Amino acid sequence: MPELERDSKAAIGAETWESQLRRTFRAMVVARTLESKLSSLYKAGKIVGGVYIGPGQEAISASIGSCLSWDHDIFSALIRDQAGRTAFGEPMLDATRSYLGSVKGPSRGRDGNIHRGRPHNGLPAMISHLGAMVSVVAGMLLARRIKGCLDGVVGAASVGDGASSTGSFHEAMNTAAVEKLPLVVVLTNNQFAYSTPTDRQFACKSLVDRAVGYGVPGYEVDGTDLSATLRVISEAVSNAREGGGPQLVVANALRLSGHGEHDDASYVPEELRNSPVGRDCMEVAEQQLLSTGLITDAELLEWKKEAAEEVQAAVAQAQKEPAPDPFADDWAVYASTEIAPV
Amino acid sequence: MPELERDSKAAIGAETWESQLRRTFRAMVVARTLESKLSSLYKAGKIVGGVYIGPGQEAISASIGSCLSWDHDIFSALIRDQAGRTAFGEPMLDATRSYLGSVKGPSRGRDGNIHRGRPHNGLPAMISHLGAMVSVVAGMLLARRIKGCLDGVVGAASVGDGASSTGSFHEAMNTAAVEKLPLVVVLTNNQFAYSTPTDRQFACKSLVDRAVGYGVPGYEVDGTDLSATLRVISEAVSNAREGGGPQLVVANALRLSGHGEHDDASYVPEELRNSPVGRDCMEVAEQQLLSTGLITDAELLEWKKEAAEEVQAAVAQAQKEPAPDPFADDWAVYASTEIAPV
Amino acid sequence: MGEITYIDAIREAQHDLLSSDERVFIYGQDVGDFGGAFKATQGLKKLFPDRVLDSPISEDAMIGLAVGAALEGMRPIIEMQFADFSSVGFNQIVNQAATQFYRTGVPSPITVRLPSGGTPGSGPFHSQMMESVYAYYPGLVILTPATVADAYSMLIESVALDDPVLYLEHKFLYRWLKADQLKDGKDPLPIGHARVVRAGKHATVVAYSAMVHEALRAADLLALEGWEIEVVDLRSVKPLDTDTVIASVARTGRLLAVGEAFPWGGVTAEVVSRVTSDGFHLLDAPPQRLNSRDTPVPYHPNLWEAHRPTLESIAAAIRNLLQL
Amino acid sequence: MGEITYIDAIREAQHDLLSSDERVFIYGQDVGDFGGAFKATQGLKKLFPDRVLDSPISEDAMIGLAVGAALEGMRPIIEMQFADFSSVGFNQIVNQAATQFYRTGVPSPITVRLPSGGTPGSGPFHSQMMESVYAYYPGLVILTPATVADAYSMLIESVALDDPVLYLEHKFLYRWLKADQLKDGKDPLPIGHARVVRAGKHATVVAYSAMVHEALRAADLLALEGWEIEVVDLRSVKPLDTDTVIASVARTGRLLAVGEAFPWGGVTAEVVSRVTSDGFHLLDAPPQRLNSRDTPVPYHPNLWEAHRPTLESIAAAIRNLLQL
Ligand SMILES: Cc1ncc(C[n+]2csc(CCOP(=O)(O)OP(=O)(O)O)c2C)c(N)n1
Ligand SMILES: Cc1ncc(C[n+]2csc(CCOP(=O)(O)OP(=O)(O)O)c2C)c(N)n1
Ligand SMILES: [Mg+2]
Ligand SMILES: [Mg+2]
Repeated sequence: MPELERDSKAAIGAETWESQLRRTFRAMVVARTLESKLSSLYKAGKIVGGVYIGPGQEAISASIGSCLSWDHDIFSALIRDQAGRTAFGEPMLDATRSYLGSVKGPSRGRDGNIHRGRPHNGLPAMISHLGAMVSVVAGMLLARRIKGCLDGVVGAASVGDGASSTGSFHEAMNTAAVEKLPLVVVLTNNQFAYSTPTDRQFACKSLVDRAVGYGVPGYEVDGTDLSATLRVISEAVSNAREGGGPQLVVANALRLSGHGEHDDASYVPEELRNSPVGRDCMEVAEQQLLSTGLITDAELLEWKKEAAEEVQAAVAQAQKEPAPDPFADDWAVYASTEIAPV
Repeated sequence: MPELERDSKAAIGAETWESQLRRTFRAMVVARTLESKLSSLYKAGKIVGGVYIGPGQEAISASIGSCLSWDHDIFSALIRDQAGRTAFGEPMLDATRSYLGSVKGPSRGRDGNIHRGRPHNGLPAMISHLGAMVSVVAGMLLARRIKGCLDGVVGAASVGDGASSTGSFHEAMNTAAVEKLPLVVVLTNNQFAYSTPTDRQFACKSLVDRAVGYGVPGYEVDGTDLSATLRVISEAVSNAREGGGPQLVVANALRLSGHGEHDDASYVPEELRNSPVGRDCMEVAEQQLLSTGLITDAELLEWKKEAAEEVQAAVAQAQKEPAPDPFADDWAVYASTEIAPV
Repeated sequence: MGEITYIDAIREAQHDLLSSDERVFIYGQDVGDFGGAFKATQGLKKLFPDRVLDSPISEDAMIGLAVGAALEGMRPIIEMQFADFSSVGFNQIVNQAATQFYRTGVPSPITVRLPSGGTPGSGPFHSQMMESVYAYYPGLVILTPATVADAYSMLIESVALDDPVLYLEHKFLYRWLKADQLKDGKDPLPIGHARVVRAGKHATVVAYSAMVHEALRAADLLALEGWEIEVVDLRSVKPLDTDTVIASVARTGRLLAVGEAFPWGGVTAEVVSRVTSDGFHLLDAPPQRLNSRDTPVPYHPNLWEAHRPTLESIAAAIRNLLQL
Repeated sequence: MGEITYIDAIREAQHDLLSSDERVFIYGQDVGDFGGAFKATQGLKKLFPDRVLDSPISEDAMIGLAVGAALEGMRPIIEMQFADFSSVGFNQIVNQAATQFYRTGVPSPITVRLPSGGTPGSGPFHSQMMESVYAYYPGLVILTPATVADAYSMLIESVALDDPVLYLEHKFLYRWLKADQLKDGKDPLPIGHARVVRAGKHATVVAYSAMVHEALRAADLLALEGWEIEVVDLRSVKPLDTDTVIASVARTGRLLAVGEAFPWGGVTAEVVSRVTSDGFHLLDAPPQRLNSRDTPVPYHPNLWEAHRPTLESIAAAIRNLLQL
């Protein structure tokens, strides 16, 4: 029976490790439930545009979110971060409204799906260009330093193996290192960037080998193992919080979906699916929590039921809300009212 | 008395190490002579635009050039690579014509100073945007692979500590590593990017720590020491030539001039100038060659005299040539004759 | 309408280029076994394994690499996954590729394929038209095929040209636009020539890319009202065929320039300026422009339909023009 | 002419901004103790050590960082060492900064200083005008001060605006343009207002940035020939003050739009299109444009002088316009 790793650093304030682990797992359950629903809605033709989900990566994503506090820390969620968003505190309605085109969504229908955010609560809204959000998080942190309120704050940025090839990622990592900002970059190597396997993306043994080149601590972890992942990400976040500067965590997993729900991912080799990296982190986590008694079968069933209900309600709510109306929209592109139309 | 390091790998074909060392040093002498002259011309107001010279870095630059063959290998020379250009085989008139605005220069007055090149001989012409040339060299190598004539070819690209912060540098390094191209990147850490010291440029111990993150061999060398530098660069070039893929050489030195000749570099701390990294590679090299008997005092004097004469002639030639004439210039921006003016 | 789509034409052109010219290779994200995000390179990796290469997500390096290969005599085709991501390779396109021949006398014949324009639900970063930012820079050729036959022939011509070409393929046309044949029987027009796609006498609508089809529909609608609208497909945004446009305005006396681009500057401003500078006396009414709105391209289809010019808004603009 | 230069005004504005507003900080290459490549930040690091920061050579990260800081309520000023290098930060400017407010409702008030335009011997990569590529994108404000007083007041206003601003300062004016005072006594014009800098009645020349001064000289020359030329300084390229331009054309009946930019598209096309769309009946002659040539900016002064509009070529264009 596996022993759960315990690490006092992992706890935020007074929270116990067990409590954080449960909280993290619960976000995973919610995210998996929500994303399965989004996928069904997509396949039923109820969603315009793409649907991008993160099965297989929830342990990594939720661990980031659960180490951060809403309205205090910063989290740049990327393509596959429903679990992290949930754990961080994003209201589920933000997701369903964005996907289903409700005008009440955080971008009022101007942008959709994963491109949502609430910058004022510490959740910047991603642009599609990969790598581009890392420097934005660095800038948010730098601002707090200048304002004198950086103490105890961490900014996390999620990126993928593919994003690590962008110049934007590189410039941001290096800049954050020079400024010694409390930035935690969690790089999920899910073995593919769309269809591109890692051997066409990079030539180093592991992307964690990039850390030394930026002069920052590097961590590598089996991202299918919730307990190990949460421990490592907690440690990196604590180190950043305590003044250790930027941290690079590389977490390995397999994307258990297509790139988007339009993609059947038939290019993923069978042996990879059957290898350890292809394990489903949900199953691993369930086993970990059940076998250590951190959760009971009944409680798990209850969580799943509650998640299903919450998802159902959030979908129903978004679906009954009006779509944006081009005649009612102000089409304002400038924040400054003194700028006349051009 | 210092022992010169000998390394059979360093020799191109049948050339002895001694011969290559002499050849490299001679290029240094020529470059130093030419650049002092260019500096004087600038200060006398004879050159329009900036003058960028490389004193203190000739050992590094010349070593690159002397390991490569004109019309066979590829060399992307950058800001401070007069010595490398000379060693590689660029005619001196290309330099004087570019600086002095002769219409007979390689870009006919359309571009000047260090932005010159001869792509068809393996010397692409740099654009100013730092980092941007590395992928161009990678592309030249990839082309040769596709054409089936890559065997025994090396492409070298020169960059500075400042350029290492560009996304362009990162993308090119990573791409070349994925393609396993015979690319040798020589990164001269001359302690400054314009006025910016290295601690505002990067946070790793040495930029050679970047190599492992690209999965390529890394080398670090004291760039003020000609014999050591030539040995290391030769080794890297040989390894690339023999199929070892990209190589990253970090050579340390101090820029012994301003950023350009308009800049007095008063921001360079005195203690850095007096530290080992502030040694003048010319003096070190002279001592190395004299003390090992590879060159005599008389011969050195002769070389310097010849260099002075060659420079004098190249300057005089360029000065008597006509400047570009806007009425004679065809102002053609398209290579395709089928494109009518737009 | 037949069975050959616009995207088929793009795939076929690349197939034919790879077959007939050893200098051609394709480089881009997921263009290999996967066949590209839009399947424009499907099956090509199998046929030409050494000349269809997957790239890392590195648009800057992709263009730099293409220029390097072009300097060595190759004819690279770079696929951007979406035109919008070429913003990351912008510097290498406008400063490295575009200036190369002028500075060195050595051509850099690269073709950059830009899957462009809006489709429902694509949002601010998967919908952009970038022709005008590239056309601004000296040394670039900007092509905007609007038909299946042009998609084919203009891609062939892009690669044949000794200059860097940005080939804007419109995603909305990929599977919607069909033809019986890949080549329409006629000799393809030379690079830089516009085509009068519908003759008329009351007004000229100049359009390009997907907007040609909206303009044609608007002309159909106006025909029911008794107006004969001439529609000119620019085909090439740079060089821009002022002669064909002015000849059309000479026939109609009225001009509406339509583009899917943002409204500041761009193709419609260039067209209107050229016509008024060189053909002022031909105009019976002030020339008009219709572009998208001055906001990012919105995600929601309701907003998107109101953001770009459509059959209805073009028809309204023509009616307005006819009354000026 | 007095002793306060255009670059002094830029430095002073930054000094005053840092003094009066704790949200302001400056980030850029060599802006710290060195005072910037053009000395626009000289002495500021000493006074505000925590708010004047040297950056690595990472234009993409510089802009991304500025946007992040702006989201947190700061007012960053980013110095590009040369406008030309902003091409590397292009994506973050046009996609991250420009779209932020539209997408999220949260402003991203960053000011990006772009040392722009040609000077002798600067060549293709240290001379560019980039106003039109940025003006194309929704959400950006593009300012082009041509006087010492505007250099000061418009930089103050840039930082006050809640939107991302590209502030194009012309390098040719840095030390050549002088004034007695930093402020010219009058209240600065609001953002987006053009100024009639010389009244006339025979033709209107619309210019911006350094070209305002060439246009004024050309007007002086034409005055000797008996022509009264009105010169309008746009000041702001986006928003663009169509009203002031059209009012001027209403007085003169003739329009020449002059820019130092490359000739395809850009400000002159936008100006001509707006005037012909909205003020067609006011025109007594076809409106004309004068831009740089369609090649990269050449290095050699002989070529450079023939590449951009000058006193002589503007005068010739006006003479031509007066005869149309
Ligand atoms: C600069 C840029 N180029 C291309 C794309 C298109 N694109 C979107 S997602 C993706 C793959 C991303 O792979 P990775 O970073 O590994 O994240 P994952 O999808 O595996 O979570 C690509 C190529 C993009 N968004 N941005
Ligand atoms: C992308 C980019 N940003 C800024 C500049 C301006 N610039 C020219 S040289 C230079 C410093 C270069 O430093 P480094 O790479 O260390 O080379 P060194 O001058 O020391 O040889 C800078 C900032 C540039 N050329 N390109
Ligand atoms: Mg991935
Ligand atoms: Mg340096």
